[in-house]
Amino acid sequence: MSLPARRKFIPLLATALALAALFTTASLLYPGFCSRLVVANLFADNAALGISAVGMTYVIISGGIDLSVGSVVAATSIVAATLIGRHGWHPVPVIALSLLLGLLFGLGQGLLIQRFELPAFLVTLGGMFFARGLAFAVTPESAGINHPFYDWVQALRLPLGGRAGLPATALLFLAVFVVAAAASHLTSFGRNVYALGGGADSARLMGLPVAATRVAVYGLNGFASALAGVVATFYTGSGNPAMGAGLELDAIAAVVIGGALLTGGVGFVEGTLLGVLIFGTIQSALVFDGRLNSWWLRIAIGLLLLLFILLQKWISGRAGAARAE
Amino acid sequence: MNESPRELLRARGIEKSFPGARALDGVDLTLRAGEIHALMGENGAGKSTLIKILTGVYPPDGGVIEFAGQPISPRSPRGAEELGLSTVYQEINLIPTLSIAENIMLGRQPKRFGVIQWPALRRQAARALERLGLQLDVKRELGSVSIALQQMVAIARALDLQVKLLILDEPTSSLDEQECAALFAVLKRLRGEGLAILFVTHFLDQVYAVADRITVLRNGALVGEYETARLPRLELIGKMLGRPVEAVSAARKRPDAVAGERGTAAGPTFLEATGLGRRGAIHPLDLAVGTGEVVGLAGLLGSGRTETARMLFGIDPADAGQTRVDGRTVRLRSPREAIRHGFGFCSEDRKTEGIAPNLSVRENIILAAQASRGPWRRLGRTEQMQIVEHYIRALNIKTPSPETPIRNLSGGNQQKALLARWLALQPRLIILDEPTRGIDVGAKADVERLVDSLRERGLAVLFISSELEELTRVSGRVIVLRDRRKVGELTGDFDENRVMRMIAQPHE
Amino acid sequence: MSEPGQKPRGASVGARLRWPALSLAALLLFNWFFSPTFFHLEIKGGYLYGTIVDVLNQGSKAMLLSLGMTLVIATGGVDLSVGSVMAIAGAAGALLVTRTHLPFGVIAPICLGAGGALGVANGLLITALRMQPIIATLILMVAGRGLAMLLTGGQIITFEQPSFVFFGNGHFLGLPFTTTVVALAFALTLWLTRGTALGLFLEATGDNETASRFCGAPTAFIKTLVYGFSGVCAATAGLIATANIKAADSSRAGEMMELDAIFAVIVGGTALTGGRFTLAGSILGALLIQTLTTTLYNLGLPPAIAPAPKAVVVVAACLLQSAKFREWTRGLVGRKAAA
Amino acid sequence: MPFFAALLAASTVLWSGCGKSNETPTAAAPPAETSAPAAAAPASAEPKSSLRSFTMGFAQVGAESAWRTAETESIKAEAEKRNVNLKFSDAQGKQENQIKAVRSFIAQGVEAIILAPVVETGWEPVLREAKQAKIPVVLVDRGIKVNDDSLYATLIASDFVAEGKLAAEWLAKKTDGKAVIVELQGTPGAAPAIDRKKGFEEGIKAYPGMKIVASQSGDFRRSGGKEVMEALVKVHPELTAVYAHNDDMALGAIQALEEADKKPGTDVIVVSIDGVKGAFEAMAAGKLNCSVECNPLLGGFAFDAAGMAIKGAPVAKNTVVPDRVFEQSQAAAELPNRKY
Repeated sequence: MSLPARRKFIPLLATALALAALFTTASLLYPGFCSRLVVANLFADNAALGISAVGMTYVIISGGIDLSVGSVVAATSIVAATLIGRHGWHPVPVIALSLLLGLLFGLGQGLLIQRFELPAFLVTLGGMFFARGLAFAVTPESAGINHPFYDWVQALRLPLGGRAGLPATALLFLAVFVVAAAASHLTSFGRNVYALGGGADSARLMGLPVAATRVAVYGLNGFASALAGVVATFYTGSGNPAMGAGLELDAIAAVVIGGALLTGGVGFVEGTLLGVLIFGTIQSALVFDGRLNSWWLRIAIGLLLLLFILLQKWISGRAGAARAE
Repeated sequence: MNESPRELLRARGIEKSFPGARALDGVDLTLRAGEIHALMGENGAGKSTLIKILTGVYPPDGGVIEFAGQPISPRSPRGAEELGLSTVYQEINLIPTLSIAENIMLGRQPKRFGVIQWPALRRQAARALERLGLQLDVKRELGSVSIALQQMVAIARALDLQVKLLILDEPTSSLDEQECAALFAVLKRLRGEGLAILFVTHFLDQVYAVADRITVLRNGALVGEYETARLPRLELIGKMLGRPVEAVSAARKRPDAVAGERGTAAGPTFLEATGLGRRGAIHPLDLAVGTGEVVGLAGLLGSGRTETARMLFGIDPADAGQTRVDGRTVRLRSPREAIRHGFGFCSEDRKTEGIAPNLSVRENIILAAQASRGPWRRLGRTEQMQIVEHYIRALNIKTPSPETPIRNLSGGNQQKALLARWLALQPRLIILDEPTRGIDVGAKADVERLVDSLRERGLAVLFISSELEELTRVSGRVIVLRDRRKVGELTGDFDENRVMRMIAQPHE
Repeated sequence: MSEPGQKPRGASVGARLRWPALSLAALLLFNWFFSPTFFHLEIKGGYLYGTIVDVLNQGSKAMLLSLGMTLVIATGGVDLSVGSVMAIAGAAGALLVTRTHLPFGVIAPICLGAGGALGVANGLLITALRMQPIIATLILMVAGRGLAMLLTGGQIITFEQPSFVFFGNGHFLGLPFTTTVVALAFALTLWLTRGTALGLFLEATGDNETASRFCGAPTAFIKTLVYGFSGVCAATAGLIATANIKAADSSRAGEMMELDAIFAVIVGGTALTGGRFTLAGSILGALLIQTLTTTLYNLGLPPAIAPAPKAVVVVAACLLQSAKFREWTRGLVGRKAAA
Repeated sequence: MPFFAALLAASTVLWSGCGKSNETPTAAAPPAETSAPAAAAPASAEPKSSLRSFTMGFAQVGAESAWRTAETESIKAEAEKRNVNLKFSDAQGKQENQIKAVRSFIAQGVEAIILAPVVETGWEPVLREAKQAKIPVVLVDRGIKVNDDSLYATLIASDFVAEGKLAAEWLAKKTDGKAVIVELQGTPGAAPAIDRKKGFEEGIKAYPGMKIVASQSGDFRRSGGKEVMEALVKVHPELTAVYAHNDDMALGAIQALEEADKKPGTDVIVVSIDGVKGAFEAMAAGKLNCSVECNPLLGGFAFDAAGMAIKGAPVAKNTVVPDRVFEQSQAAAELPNRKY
């Protein structure tokens, strides 16, 4: 295949290679890093981030952005925790309710963006502050969840041999990933999202449901954030209004490292998975090393971002050349 | 051409007005199955409005459209497509980041249980392209193929539906000869299949190469419908420009005195370009403008006039030939450099390249002058007001106050303000691209008077206009362009008629 | 962002200042009734003393940031990195003052220079590499915080150097010195934008970049410049934040400040789509946000919930700028404005 | 898609490569053996010569206060001394990060984990995993809420409630039970914040003359303490005492009080908790009246307990670190031997 034909896969390959390289290096440096347990942990520990990153992928492919993710996670977690812990509701209805709220919140943002042509950046910035404030208004303290249902779910494990096993949350993350990836390739909604990001006006003239798609994308991301919040409550067995601060940035970083263009139209849910894994690998490598400090993570992520964006600039440059030939 | 032509589409008395402008005034259009029909007209003729009405982008204010015998009123491009009319717009409306196959099939992918069947999709796309005689890797990303191919993909998308009428809005504006030839081959093939093709273009040769019949519009009104074979080029041009040939030939010649004066008054050459050209924009041409001379660039829309201007001003720098200013060879790679050499360029596209809409008239006028002084040597408030008030008076710009946001002004006054912007720069050469487009008669007169006075003050002026009468009246010398080529130059004693003949003469 | 924004219609400076001024007035009125001590002013130890003064003092950081952010947004961009730059400048300042014992008069310019350099780097990413402002500055936002922590080794670095401390805690003309800093910065910015032609080029670039380029306006230079300026403002704010508590806390300094700054600018009536800008409006916006926080302190509400009302205010501000929204309904505009 | 190929390739390589090595940490054998490879590892800072070398993980909250850094230093130093290969992780105040850290400690097969929990709730799942992996967890400086306290080996911490009480009683003594108090709370929801508030309130119950007129969170930060105090001193100019949940906030508050033209230490009695060096300096300068020490030097206790737990020897469930009350009078004398 010629470069132009496949150029949009290059960032993806680069990401995959980067991940492989990172993991191999870490495995050589740190004994026991290259173990099923660590690999399993990558999924277990980053389930919440992963789910919101998957949602964010759709938003970014559609040419938008959503900064409210982290706060929605926090709000969901604390609402769920208080309803279950303090008011003694059963988790199942509570979870259903939180997901619904997340969906509505996202749809609301989408409507403001679509209907009044407000910049997504600003609307979701507002959403971010609003949800965070809300979370603290519910209760400033973290609230524990002690419920047989939670214990049962937390006990679920898909054994991978050794002590390694995938908890329910990790499986949920993988399920979300598979569904989202499939949908992005195999449903007209998925393709319309790409078209929307690739050129909203053209999409409109092609007779595609631009407005509905845009609103739906934000709605879905709200839902994904809420789901991530629920996952977080299972991960920690509690809710915390301070949870997920800066999660949106990690998610965006993961998406971009995964080969998506913030200008929209280009990106892969699969790439996002790789981005999340890279994120997790660096994080646990730092812990394995045990001497480096956590801020190296931020610096590394920043550099990776720069690297991948430059890579994409270079590729689109090549594309221009290819056209000129 | 097939015998016993049956009418596919009859549009009668189509009317459309926009706030402040009457775009279409009772226009008729008749299209037959199995014909290629050219829709011609200069700017503001109403071509695009008519197309947008046919394809349901706008609802018409009046008139009826019959399609295949049924009265129709498409409410959206989608609706029109379902009826069997589909359009390929000039600026290709596809998604460059998606694959060719997907661009063809988007919105109607073959599905099973809501799941897109990619192999089937690619097969269908490939088939659609084969219909145009194209073999492409449909997995390729659209953005990575040439504009011409993108055009073909757009056509393929349009054809993939059960289309009876294909509308092509300036499909060739960005194609070179071979690409055009390929396109025309496709169009003829489709005509053979009994499709009706409505074809908007500015290239005469192309019209005479493929079109069976021609409908000419001018200023939103129907001029007429003609068999191409029976309509000489000269007449066509006359109809497009609204200057019936006989009238033209009878047209009063400019007093020779004036002509003579203009012939001689030209001082030393200020700008001299030799073999200057840019790939894909304008073929290499020679061009010279003297101080105190007005040189007209004549030609139909899309003949390369604006391209020439942009090239000279360094917006799309030349990639061939050389430019001499005052006899010294210079390279103009950016507007800044051009301005430094004393150029000014009043763009034809007032909205996107001219005004800063939310800034005041004052700011818009002094912008260029200030830019040439750099950020630190700010024009004092009083200096600014002197300049601004001087030009408001000199060009009688009608504005409530110099501080009014320029977007609140009428087109004509915006245009004058932009002229003022460049004059405030004290340029030595000013390029005026369609300075009288879309402005009222009074303003037009003002502009013409201004150009004359500039010439008298020893400026070099390059004047671009589609209105040949105006052009010939203003210029002492006219360079004629056709299909992105310089086809000739007229000096001394000339009139619109000769210009039109020159435009009209077929490719040698 | 790819979503279309709206330029404010008929936006004379007065009209732009109306909403922020009204909202601020409303908030002050609220305080008039519900926290009587709010307007209490007196002279203590030779300088003015009262809640209002605190608002000015604590608002100084947001005000400084909003000055730079206004210019950035006027070009149609945005600078997410200011918070991290604050942290970096603060950390650098504290390090220099504790390690080298150079006079503050030397240290300050170094820190501001560093901030400016980082800003220019942003600008180059945007102009030379044509990156979207939001992503270009996001990189520095993420990496910069790490850089700051790297400098301080994650520690809180305390110092007592008088002149540095004065920068954040001193008083001048009976007011906190920070107020003077803001005043000077405001004056400087005002001069840069209105005293030179930079402001004209800036607004022209933001309003119609193509036209400006055709006029020979140095659009790329301008864009790079404003990010550099934003960096300097951020560095100044960082030094104040650090001096204020006599300690560099690189993990928390300037956290979320970028958002406050953007809020201030938008609320102040400068459209995110660029073009016309108003520095006074941004200052008002910053004061509005600070007053909000202080009000919550006074009411004994946890400051953690402050974001919620902020969000309402800013979304309202955006809606007021949205032509679509005006078309939709005018009645609602009135109600929202009260929010 | 080529990407799938790449991922597949990567993962298969990884899997096959991992087959063998993943037994190293998973072997639930006596520590001695598991630690050997760890010690031999290139990354390990340990000299190979050391006969008995533990690998232990320390999941720290962050570096938000001087007290915190002192605690970190103490534990790192102790590790040096005992020649333990310490894996340090700083969660930047996020529980998510801390849980991740603990889980990857488990994955590394460390012998013991020291955890300074950022919040009280939400630890069951991860601690259960530690328990399954037979890795003892030593909690330092604050407790957690768990139903099953076998999830951790021991808690080594000061009694925050007691600290609050001590502060209250000292203040009562100092002001003979009459005080208008402004309270600066720690981070909302943090255990010390909750308990120190609780303890203090219990402490002043006995004295009707002492009442808290305002209680606001300063987030355990200097800047927080300063900003909040600036606001509250104006709302309650009548205040006679300040009770801060930690020294950093107190130091910030002192600045605010001085700007308010009050004399902290004389007009306004300032009591705080932790006893960091800065606090002693302030006391020596007469601006802070009293600091209830909350000893961060837990290294010794922590490693003793960890050592016992690893050997399987019984460990006291709750080791309370003795806290002392320091007044201005002692400050000058004590200052030189403050390590933090």
